[in-house]
Amino acid sequence: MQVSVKYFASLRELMGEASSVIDIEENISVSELWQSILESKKVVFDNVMMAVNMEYVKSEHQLKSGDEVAFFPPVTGG
Amino acid sequence: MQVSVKYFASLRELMGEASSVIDIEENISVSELWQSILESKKVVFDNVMMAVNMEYVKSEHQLKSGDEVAFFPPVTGG
Amino acid sequence: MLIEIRKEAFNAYAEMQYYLDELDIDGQYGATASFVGTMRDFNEDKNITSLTLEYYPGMTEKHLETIVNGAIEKWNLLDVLILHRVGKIKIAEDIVLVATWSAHRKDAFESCRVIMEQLKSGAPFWKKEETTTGVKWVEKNTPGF
Amino acid sequence: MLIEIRKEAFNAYAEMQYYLDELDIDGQYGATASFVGTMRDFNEDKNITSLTLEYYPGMTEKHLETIVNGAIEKWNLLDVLILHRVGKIKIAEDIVLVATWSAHRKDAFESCRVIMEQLKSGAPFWKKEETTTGVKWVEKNTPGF
Repeated sequence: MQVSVKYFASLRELMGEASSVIDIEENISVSELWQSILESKKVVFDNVMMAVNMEYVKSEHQLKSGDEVAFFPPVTGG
Repeated sequence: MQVSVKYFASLRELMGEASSVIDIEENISVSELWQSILESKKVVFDNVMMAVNMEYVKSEHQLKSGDEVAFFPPVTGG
Repeated sequence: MLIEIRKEAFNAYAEMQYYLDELDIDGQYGATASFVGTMRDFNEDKNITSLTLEYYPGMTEKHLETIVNGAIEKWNLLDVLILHRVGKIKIAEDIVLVATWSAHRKDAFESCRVIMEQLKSGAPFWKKEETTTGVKWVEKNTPGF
Repeated sequence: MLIEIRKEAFNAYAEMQYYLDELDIDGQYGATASFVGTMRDFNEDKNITSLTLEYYPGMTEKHLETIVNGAIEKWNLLDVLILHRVGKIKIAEDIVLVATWSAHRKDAFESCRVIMEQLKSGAPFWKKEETTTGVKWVEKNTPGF
């Protein structure tokens, strides 16, 4: 199945892309996806925040086909 | 000696005057003045606030000649 | 710092803008907290038609200054503005404006609220409500905490 | 309730007035608390020349709506306004405005501060500072309490 992945701010710059569509296996969690991205990109990044379909989720959140998954650094608005 | 006395709001209406100049003996406190005013006016009034020369004072504050003494109900601004 | 008693209606946001335009703190202030108290048409279940605010000329300004000086000692503030209306006030007119400017939001938020509470509990102002059933002095303010 | 992301500079007090003029709460609101966050020329001892604010279109608005709905459940509020700037921001330009309207000041003060803190800790915005010595993403916000 496929999910779309978005990166923001310093993480977008680190990844060298704002978004991509990734093929994943079924029954994987958002943190498993994150680990596999870090490994394939050969990067490290602490304190990531994770959202699925524009809502914050826990790291064990199970992904579904077509999900919009976002990874970003701690927010600094206001 | 003399002090000037001011009343505000509901207390001004109760006293029927906004201010008066009162002869007092030396070494009396602001609360002693207040008690003597209540007795001479034959009125009762709870929760009075007291200021001398435009600053809040404790009830035992000693008055001096020429002081501006103010009595008023709890404040309700803002 | 500006503390003013106003006898005429004022517009709180226009006043904040006028005041800010004259301040020379651009680049320094990151946080502005403000509170505006406005005339309602009800209080404790009564229908209010208008309000008259009395004050103690001299002491009121002096007491507000003491409050602001206390806030300046406690928090890092760049400026403070207080406007307070007196006289006859109509529904939806602004009664009080308290604004504080600081580099950081903690100082602005905390000082604005504390100044407002100290104003309500200590500044010599008295409200007389004209209601549909008569005229009455307000005896106490609504709790702020 | 209005939540808006702004790509152009705005004037916080003019915006509050425009918004209030369209509300039909005259006589009901007695308390308005507001916070304005403004661009400073310094942060953690660095000299800042400009700031670029990035956001997550869609999620940012949705998250702010969740914050406001939480506040409406917790406090008695008549209305809430949030404006947040994105894009390139110059010194002394307003970044964020949070305003809450209520009958009483406790609800207005508390909700305004909590909305602002929740915005700072959770709303997807990121600041990149252009300083005299280079460009750097801000890593964390100043504590609010």
